[in-house]
Amino acid sequence: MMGIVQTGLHQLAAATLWFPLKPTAASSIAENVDLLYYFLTALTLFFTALIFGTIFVFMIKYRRRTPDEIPPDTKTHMALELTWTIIPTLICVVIFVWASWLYVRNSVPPASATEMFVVGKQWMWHIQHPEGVREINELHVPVGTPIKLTMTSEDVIHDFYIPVFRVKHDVTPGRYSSIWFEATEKGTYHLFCAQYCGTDHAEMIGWVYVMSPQEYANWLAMSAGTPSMAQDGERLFNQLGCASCHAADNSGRGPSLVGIYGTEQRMKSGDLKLVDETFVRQSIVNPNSIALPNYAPIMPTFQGQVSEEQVLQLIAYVKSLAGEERTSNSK
Amino acid sequence: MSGHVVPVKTYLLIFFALMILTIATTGAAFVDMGIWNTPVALAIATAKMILVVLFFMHAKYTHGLTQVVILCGFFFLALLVAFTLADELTRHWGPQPHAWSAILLLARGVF
Amino acid sequence: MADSAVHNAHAHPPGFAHQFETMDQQRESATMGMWVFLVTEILFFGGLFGSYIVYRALYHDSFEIGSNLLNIKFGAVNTIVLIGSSLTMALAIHAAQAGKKAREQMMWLLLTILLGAIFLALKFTFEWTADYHEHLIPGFGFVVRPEWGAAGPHVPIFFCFYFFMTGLHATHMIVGIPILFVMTWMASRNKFNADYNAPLENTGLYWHFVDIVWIFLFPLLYLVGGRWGTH
Amino acid sequence: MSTATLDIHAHDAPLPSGERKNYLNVDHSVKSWLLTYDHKRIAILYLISITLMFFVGGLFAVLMRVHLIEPQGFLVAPENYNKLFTMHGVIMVFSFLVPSIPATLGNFLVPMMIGARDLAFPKLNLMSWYIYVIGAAFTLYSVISGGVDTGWTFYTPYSSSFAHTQVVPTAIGVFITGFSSILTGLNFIVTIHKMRAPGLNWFRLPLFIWAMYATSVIFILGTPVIAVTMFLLGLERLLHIGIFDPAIGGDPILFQHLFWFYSHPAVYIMILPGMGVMSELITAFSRKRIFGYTFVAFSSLAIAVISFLVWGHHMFVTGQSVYAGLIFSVLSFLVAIPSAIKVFNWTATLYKGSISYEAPMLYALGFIGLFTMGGLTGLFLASLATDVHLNGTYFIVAHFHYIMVGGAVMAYLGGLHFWWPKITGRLYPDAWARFAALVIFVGFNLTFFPQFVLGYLGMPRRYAVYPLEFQTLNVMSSAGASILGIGYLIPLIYLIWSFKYGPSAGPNPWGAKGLEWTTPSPPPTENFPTIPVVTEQAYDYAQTTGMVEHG
Repeated sequence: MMGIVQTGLHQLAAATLWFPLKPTAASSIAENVDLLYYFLTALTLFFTALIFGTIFVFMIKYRRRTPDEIPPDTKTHMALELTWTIIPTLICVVIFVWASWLYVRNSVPPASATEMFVVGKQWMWHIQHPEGVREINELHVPVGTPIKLTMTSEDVIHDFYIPVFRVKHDVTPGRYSSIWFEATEKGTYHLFCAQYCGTDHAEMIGWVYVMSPQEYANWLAMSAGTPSMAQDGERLFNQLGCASCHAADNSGRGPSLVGIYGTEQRMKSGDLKLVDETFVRQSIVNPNSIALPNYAPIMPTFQGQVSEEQVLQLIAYVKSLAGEERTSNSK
Repeated sequence: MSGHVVPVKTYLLIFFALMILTIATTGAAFVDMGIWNTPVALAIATAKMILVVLFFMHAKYTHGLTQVVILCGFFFLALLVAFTLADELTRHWGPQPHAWSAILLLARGVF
Repeated sequence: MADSAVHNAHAHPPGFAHQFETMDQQRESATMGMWVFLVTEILFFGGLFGSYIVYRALYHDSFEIGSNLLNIKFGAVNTIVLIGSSLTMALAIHAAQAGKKAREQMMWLLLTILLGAIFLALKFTFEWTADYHEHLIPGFGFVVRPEWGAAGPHVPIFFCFYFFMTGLHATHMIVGIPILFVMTWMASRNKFNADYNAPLENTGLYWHFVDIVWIFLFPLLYLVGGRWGTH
Repeated sequence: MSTATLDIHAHDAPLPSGERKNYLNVDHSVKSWLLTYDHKRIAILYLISITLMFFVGGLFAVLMRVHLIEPQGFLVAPENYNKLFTMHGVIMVFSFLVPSIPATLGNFLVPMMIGARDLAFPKLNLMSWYIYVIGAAFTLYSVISGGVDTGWTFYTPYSSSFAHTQVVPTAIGVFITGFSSILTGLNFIVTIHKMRAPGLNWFRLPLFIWAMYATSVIFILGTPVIAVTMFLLGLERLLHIGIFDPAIGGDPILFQHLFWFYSHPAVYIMILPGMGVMSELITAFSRKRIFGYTFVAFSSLAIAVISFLVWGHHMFVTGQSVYAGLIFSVLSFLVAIPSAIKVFNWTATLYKGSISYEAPMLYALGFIGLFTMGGLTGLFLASLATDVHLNGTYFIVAHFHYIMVGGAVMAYLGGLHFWWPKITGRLYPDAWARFAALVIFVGFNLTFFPQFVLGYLGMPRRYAVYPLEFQTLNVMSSAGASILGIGYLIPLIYLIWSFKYGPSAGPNPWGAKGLEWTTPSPPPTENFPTIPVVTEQAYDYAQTTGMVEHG
């Protein structure tokens, strides 16, 4: 591991002789974002040159020749005013449509994306793979596979930023946010916290290792025997005593959790609520806020007893219960 | 010179109107009108405000500029609230929202 | 100003400031200045109203529980008291504008002060004290009651807004009362008449504004809880 | 031009020394300064205090740039670096940029340009300065007592629950300073509405007045919201009641909404007055009427209104709703258009003019170029797709410094040089002034252009240490900052010198139009012996009859 870091550092040191003008584009969306960026750069250069150039020409051509020179009056030219109102408006519309289309397209992860989990806390990143492997300030991903990161924070607002993938999103306490990417270039890349989060904000950085699928499989195999996230979650589920109420056969004091993930559940108030990550998290840290029609509000809160990572493991377990249910239903 | 002098009778009338509206809004709080409770309460409050602004504060008798200033204040307050809610209430939407569910959500959320 | 004697072209009525050309200009400027100030006040309270609306949208049930815990009687009585003080304020200005004697202006002003003081006394000595004993003040031993159920954890947010908003409103009244005393003193010195009453008029605008804030606070805090279930 | 007559009245009798009486020499006592209601003297008081704050904030910037020469950090521990950028931001934004042009040049010029003896509320004006001083004192107190490290944006829950620094005094400082802005804005709005000289209708007003009016509108409507936000932040921090703390159900993003509802329009508070100064400088030094007066005038108001609708573009990656993001994005593009209109009109004003290159004009031309760049790079950040990559990086830092330093500070210096002879009655050495303008332009670009590249490469802002590959660009930026720092010191020296030793300026050294140039320099306390009557449009250089000859 240290070897890779050192090689990376050497490469970087070599690069500092001068400086690059563009970051590596290493994800499926990077080139598209860059294209818009170049368009905007060209636009900026064009108008800056236009304004500077015009001013320069006027400065020389119309310099004051005698101290008491009074130039003739120029009348306001309506057509000209309208031209330079309408043309920028049209340009802005084009950029807006382009940028928004790209943004909406880039922000929807493909259904097939592999889900990984990120917890930010002052001042490190905890990452867990679905297979259960955990990393700190490092993220190993296979090339060519869409990856969706589900992220939350233990404390303040952080921001998960991988420049070469052109992805970034705030990581906010109390809620889940997500980004997705599909790496296209193998290599070692920076991972930054981009939202100021306190003393060691600048140290909240790490490396993303993009590997070939084979290398990634090997890397996962190095930690073979690690329980998967769902297994971690199951262990916690038993340890914390959840299983005594949420029995799989619905015999406990609480509802069975088998098959509920991804469904809509009716609340006491009559509303339907989607059982998603936020819902499960909410029912663990603040069970009182979820009132079900046929169950007494007797569940204690687990806030402070489970870390955000453990909550994510429990979510993975609840998700896996839904998966089993679906497969058994289809049989 | 010193502007319009409003007769005392007008002030008393407005005061009684305000009293009646206060009693009405307090009473309305004990009647279940479904989602209409908050709109009714706010409508009565707005009516009271308009009476105070127009007569007690003499906005009815000042010239247009002052009225523009007042409306400006409320307009920008509306902007602050509307745009903040535009985020807060649509934040949990998926990528394809249904326009109608959005309006329902807004109505249920606010009232 | 040292040089105000410069514009000795016009005779100086009392209260006339050197930077103006006419008394009308001065009067209009003063009124407009006050209105512009009130616009900033609208936005000042507006930030709180906006946040209130957001949290009410998020925690609808908690806000209903919180609202029902407030004493509607005090709220209603205070509304009447405050609107009454607006009336007396308007009558004080009327007395000046109609050229009535200083004694009448002072009487209405003192009545306004009295009603304002009653409002504050009710608010602080009865309502807030009761809230304290019932452990309803966030940051000072707030207790979430089990009977609130699912909505319980967010009831403190309602009370935060209750105390912020009524506290800020009360602060405005506490600022207003000394100003009213100054006006009373000025009235006693025969400062105000049909031609010159801008300070009085502006004080009135401020006082009515404070009244309007309460006109909205009363329903938003006391009335939106759905009281029918509690009786 | 006005038909103001400058006949000397009896009260203008010269002082015993033989000098003409003016607002500066009428009374030299400290008390006469601290208790003055004269808008011109209050402008000087503001000028001194904001210059002080500028150099305090600038010192922090210098320390930051020195620190960033080395990737591991050269100077201070990370927690102190965090305090440096926070204090730099807080002081520069709230104590310098917001009051800079309005409270100094605006205070001095608004009554003079509209032919009034003073602002409508001189006592409020003095009060606003005292409030400013108290606010600045709180801010400086928080520096001395250990500093604050939340960033000038005070994002919750870091600022409310996690930071261990002087958040509350700083928040109080911002809260109080806000009220001084409100009073200034209120005063300007009423003055511009009610105290214009006879004949001076809205479309004869100098564009600086339009800009001041638009700025005042933002002061009035935006500042109360930042005040109440700071109030909530302070209470949250002291009592831990959970308005912004997600652990208790609060919403940290709501803080950002409230914060940016003011702080985005505040950016226009800083640049609109600069735009107003530009219109004055360009016309005076090309002796032309402004091209497209109504377009330039209304674009100021358009900016003021639209600026309240775009704050969400600071929050594209915070987890704000995608739909709100789309709305804010399209509105952000909308605000670019009035700015573009202004730039095109200024450029067109030069066409067939009679252009001379005294120092203020060099600042003005520098402004147009830098503002164009700053404005266009804003499009990168209004575009959702590119903002995702650039948000929170040095690209943002570069963009807003192009607007704030390249724009607002250049305009402020240009305006200060332009009206300095009016304010002090003295001329400064123009060669030095041109040299300083050049040094500042070069230093500025060298400092901030590399930061665009750094941002695109992905270097996040607010980093006390950074990866090695960013060093070259950081060193360039630091080198530029040292030039820029020197550039700012030069005017400080020769302006102070000229105040004492500069040659007498005369009422109108530039041959400029505008009521302020019809009075002697420095003006008498009451500005105009008789209130002028205005019969002509602004900047009417071509009509020779409008030229007022001064003896």
